Amino acid sequence: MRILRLGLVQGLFGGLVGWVMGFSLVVAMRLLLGLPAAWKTGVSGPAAYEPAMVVAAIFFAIGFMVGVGSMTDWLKWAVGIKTPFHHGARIPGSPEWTRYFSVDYSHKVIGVQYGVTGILVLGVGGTLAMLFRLQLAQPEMKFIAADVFNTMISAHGMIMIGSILLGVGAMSNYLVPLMIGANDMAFPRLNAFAYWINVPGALLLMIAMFIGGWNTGWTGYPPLSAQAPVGVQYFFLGVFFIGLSSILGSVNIIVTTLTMRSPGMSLFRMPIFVWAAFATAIIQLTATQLIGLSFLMVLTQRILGMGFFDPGGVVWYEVDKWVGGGNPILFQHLFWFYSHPAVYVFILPGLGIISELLPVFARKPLFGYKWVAMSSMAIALVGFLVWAHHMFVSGMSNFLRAPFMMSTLLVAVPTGVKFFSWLGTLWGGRIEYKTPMLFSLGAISVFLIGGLTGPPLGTVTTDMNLHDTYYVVGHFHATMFGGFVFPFFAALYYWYPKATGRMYNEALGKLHFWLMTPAFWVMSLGQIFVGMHGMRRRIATYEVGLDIGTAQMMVTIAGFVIFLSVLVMVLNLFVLSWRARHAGANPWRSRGLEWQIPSPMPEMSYASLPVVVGEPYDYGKPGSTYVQFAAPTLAHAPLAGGD
Amino acid sequence: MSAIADSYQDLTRRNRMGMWLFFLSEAFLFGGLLVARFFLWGNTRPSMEPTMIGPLAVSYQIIPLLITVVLLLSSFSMNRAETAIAHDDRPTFLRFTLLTALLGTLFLLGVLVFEWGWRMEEGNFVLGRHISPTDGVYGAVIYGMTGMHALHVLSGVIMLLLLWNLGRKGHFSAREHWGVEATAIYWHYVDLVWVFFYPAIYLIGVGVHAAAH
Amino acid sequence: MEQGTPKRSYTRHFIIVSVLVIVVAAAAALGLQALPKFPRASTQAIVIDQMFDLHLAVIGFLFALVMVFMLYSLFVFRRQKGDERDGDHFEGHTKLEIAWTVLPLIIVLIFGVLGAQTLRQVTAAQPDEMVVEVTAFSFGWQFAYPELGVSEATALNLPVGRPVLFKMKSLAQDVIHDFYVPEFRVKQDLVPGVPTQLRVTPDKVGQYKVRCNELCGTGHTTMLADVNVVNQADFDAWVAEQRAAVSPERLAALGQELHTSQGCIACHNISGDPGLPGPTWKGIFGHEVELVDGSTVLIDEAYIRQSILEPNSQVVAGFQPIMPLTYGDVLSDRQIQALIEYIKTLE
Amino acid sequence: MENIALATIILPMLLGSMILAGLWALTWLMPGEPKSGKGAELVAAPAYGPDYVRLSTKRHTAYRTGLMVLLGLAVLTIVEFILAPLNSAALMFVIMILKAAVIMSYFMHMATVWRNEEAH
Repeated sequence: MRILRLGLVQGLFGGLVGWVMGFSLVVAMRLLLGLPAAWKTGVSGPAAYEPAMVVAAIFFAIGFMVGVGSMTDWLKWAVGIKTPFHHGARIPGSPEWTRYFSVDYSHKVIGVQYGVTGILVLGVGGTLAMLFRLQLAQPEMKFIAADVFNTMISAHGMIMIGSILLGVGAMSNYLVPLMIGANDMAFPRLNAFAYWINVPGALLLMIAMFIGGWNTGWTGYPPLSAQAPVGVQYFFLGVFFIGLSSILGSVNIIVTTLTMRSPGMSLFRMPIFVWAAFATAIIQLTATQLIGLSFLMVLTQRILGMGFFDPGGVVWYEVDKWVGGGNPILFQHLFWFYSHPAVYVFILPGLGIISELLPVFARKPLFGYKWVAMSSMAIALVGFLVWAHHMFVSGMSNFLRAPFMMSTLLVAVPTGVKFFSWLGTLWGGRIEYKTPMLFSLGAISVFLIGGLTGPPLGTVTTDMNLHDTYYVVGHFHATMFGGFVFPFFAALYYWYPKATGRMYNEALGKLHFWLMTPAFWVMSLGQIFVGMHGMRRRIATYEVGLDIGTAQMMVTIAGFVIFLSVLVMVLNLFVLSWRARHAGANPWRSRGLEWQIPSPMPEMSYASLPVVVGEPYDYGKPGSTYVQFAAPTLAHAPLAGGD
Repeated sequence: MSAIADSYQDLTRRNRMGMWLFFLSEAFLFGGLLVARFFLWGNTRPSMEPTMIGPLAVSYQIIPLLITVVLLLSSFSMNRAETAIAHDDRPTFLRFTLLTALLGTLFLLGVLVFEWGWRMEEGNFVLGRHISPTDGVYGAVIYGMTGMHALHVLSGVIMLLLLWNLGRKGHFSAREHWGVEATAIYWHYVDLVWVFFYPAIYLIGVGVHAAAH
Repeated sequence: MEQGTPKRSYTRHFIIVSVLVIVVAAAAALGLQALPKFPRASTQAIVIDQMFDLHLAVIGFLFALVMVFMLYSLFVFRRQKGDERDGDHFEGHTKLEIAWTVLPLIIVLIFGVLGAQTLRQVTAAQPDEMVVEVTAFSFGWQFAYPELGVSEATALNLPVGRPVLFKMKSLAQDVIHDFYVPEFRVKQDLVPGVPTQLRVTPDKVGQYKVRCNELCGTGHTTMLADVNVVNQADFDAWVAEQRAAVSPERLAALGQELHTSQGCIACHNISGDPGLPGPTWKGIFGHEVELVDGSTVLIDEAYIRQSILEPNSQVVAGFQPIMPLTYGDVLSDRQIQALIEYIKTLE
Repeated sequence: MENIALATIILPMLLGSMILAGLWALTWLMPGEPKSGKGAELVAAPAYGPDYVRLSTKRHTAYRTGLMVLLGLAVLTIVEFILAPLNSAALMFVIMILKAAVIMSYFMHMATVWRNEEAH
């Protein structure tokens, strides 16, 4: 019974056991204290057992993590049993594929796990979008009830964010150690834990839809989320666990980047993607705590009655006034302190991928390497100072509006540096149009739409009109597609031959591109257009009188074309390519470290020590090399030189 | 193929960096709670009306002060334990580790029993001697802050007990005691958080009175 | 590594691209300005649309700049079949980098200043403002005109050309809503516990809709209210009609809501149980009570009004004079009347 | 009024005596210091962690540092408590940051994070 020995199966079993334990624990305690088993009277189903449901969900995650085996080593350490670190399959003799369904410490396996999970979750979120786009295709359609619609858009939002975080994790976990010449991450066990905690997180997000759903949008603003169905608790906890993954993963990325670079690889000789991943990790490490905290506060308000955001809870008396009522705006501050920088978490790795790929296919050095690297850091840092632009009309203090408008507009400057540097990289090159390059270029065009529609939202006066309309939806989807989806697909196509040793089908790749890019333009511009014509965000239907039916129909059709094109990619990469031709070690003639070793890569990527002797993107300079390999050795890789 | 043969020094350097990054991350969590406190309370705090401890009516201020002292002392004894193992003095290390865990438990009891006021009344557990979590933002923030901190103390105590057990079995030496160092800096970090929380909850601001209800 | 080629001359390319950028930018800017506009109906909308047009002009230019450069490079610098050479080797240009950092910075600063200026214009107090109190609840709107004695209007009627100050609130137990009339181009959240305000000067007669713009639950989509911008004569007629329509029942309902939203409930219950800092409201109307000074008084409309406006003048025996003195400023006449009507109903 | 009197006079005294008692107890628990000049031999092992950071620190010096830090923190806590009625959040923050700095630099050995321990 090989299947029963898979970590995933054992984890699900452990999760189930944990869930039942958590649920019975609360119910048993209530009964012991002489309270009725149900927490709330007058409601039936899960809502009546909300505290038990919450504790059960936490136990579910713990049970899953124990069951899957990602805590085994730590538990052994705690009682003094040494666990030697080893690469390769966990259970000797089991086939290669089982590694991907169990805890595995190799960063390459974990990267693939992240990526595949990300694509699966992307599929779920995309399917939801397709369903409610049908409802929005024509005015006054009624085939999805308002409550279900609200749950679907909320789920679409957060599930997509989860999928993007998984995709970001895939890219940084897979690529960073390879690009800096390390054999693995600094903390491989933590790395595995950070991946696996996503699974219960994503499962909770999906379960939430079926235990009453939640109608708050992905932002979960109280007081609405404090009154929403019990599904909102599973949404909070799901996000909480995915956030935990972000934090732990980013610790790993930062330490790996700082301590495990090859000899000779100074900070300014790192591939540009590593800079992007590093900047991303800084945001993830710090800001993520705040969304966890804000959701935890609503969670406790719901089950413990702690009135952080409940303005009705006035119970204290001071000199001549009543005080003690909660403030819903506090939540928005805490929430956006993460959720705005989070947007840069989503796009920075993608922009890094674009900067990484353009030089390879234009056969030219990256224009202004240091400026591009620093612009990533600048975006990350400025990103911490702009959160309140989501709150221009929220009723927050008036004097905060102008400073936050200023800081928001400042983001345009480093972003502009990136665009201009990409143009400089293309200028005078010998550009080759392979699928990854097409996706990079598509990303630039799409991200341009997203970027240029940003300043009107950052300016308070125009935002007073555009805030929470479909204009925002268009802007946001353009930045997400340009900043993440297109570059992620580019990265998939680009590193696919490296990871599998086989070449994908170029024609199907190009078909994917030519379906997706024009469709996306239509979708994005259509959303922006309807937003400027009275289409509010998050509404289940709209009146005939607004006269936007045609545009909406085009948006829906374009959405379906995008969905179809992604299916083409799945077909290409995951079905057809198993029989594809071998790719060779370096099909793109890249200078990157990872392209100098065989494909697919051996378990230990750098058995012989790479020594960096030149610049990473010196294409077109005769006689320049980036990396040389020392004699094969198993001695430990020394720490970074320089810096 | 064998593992990456990194030395204990390399690993410790990474571990240490990772630990501090984790602290940085947690700082944002606790910072967020402080922000919530100042956002919701402004320059007020719940006043500490006198309470009966045994036959004495004492200002309620004394309980947080006492548990603060306990935590401070535990930090000191943690430092002792760490210094001891760094000099290969295992008996002292074990004694002070246990003492630290004891003081940590005392702190937790201080929070649970005196500060939160868990007690039995007619066979039921009752919460909240001077303030309960449902008392508007004052109750919410106090329980939120002390609760989040107590959770970290609890995990610290568990780590200390594990550490003591390992030390008893002969683990750790002057050369290799990252486990001790990690627990120690974690424990001090928890103390550090309390350095900010204690004045924020109990000292800063004008006292506000609970309304009779 | 592959042999680099001798560097090409780019002067000709730059000239062609510059011309193309100018042409395309002009076309893009014109095209964007020519997009069909949503109708507008307030003076604030004019300012906001001007600001947006300015944004569109810059967007058009930048779009042209990036896309023309990119597409031109893609076409002109494409790799010929069989050409294995690398591109020209240049790593960067510091002066250029500084230029395209500093220039956008200046533009951004200008936009920041313009944004702040227009914000001041849009939010500035106007002379002769009419106050309209907006109350949002799940899932509907209610409007009151305290200066005109009109309350509980379900549609928003506004005289054209008259500046309006909306004082907005959502009920304490409710959720966040958002007041948005697309034709007015401005919006503002209504937050429980946090009063907000918004200024609009409607300048075009017509029928519009208030649309809730913050997800508020099941009824969010249909949380609409009519907006009628009418001329002064029609407005006066509407006011007269509304005034006639105020009934005690509607006032009592408002009073019930005020009981919670104004915090009365903290001290005055409606169940009749003792124990709160203030007297209960249940069954007191029309009865006599003893005051702290030993005299008795009949609880009638005048007494209740007096107790709200000057709480400490006639305190009922057994209670402390702790009621806040601020309710005279907080409550309108109509709201006080509403509380009286509500107390009357509590038998 | 009684509360204020209690807060400003009795409690600091109580706190002070508690800390002193605690210190005394800890000193009693402490192992004996090397009486003669033999202390130097005890230092042969690396004094702190694997990275020789405090190789030169003698054990009793390290103990004394810990004690001084405790005393300093205790004094700052008392100051905090006594000055609380001034109702100055800024002052409180200064003291908090001071205490935090002391803890981070002495108890948590923050400097070790940046130390490059390749020399061994």
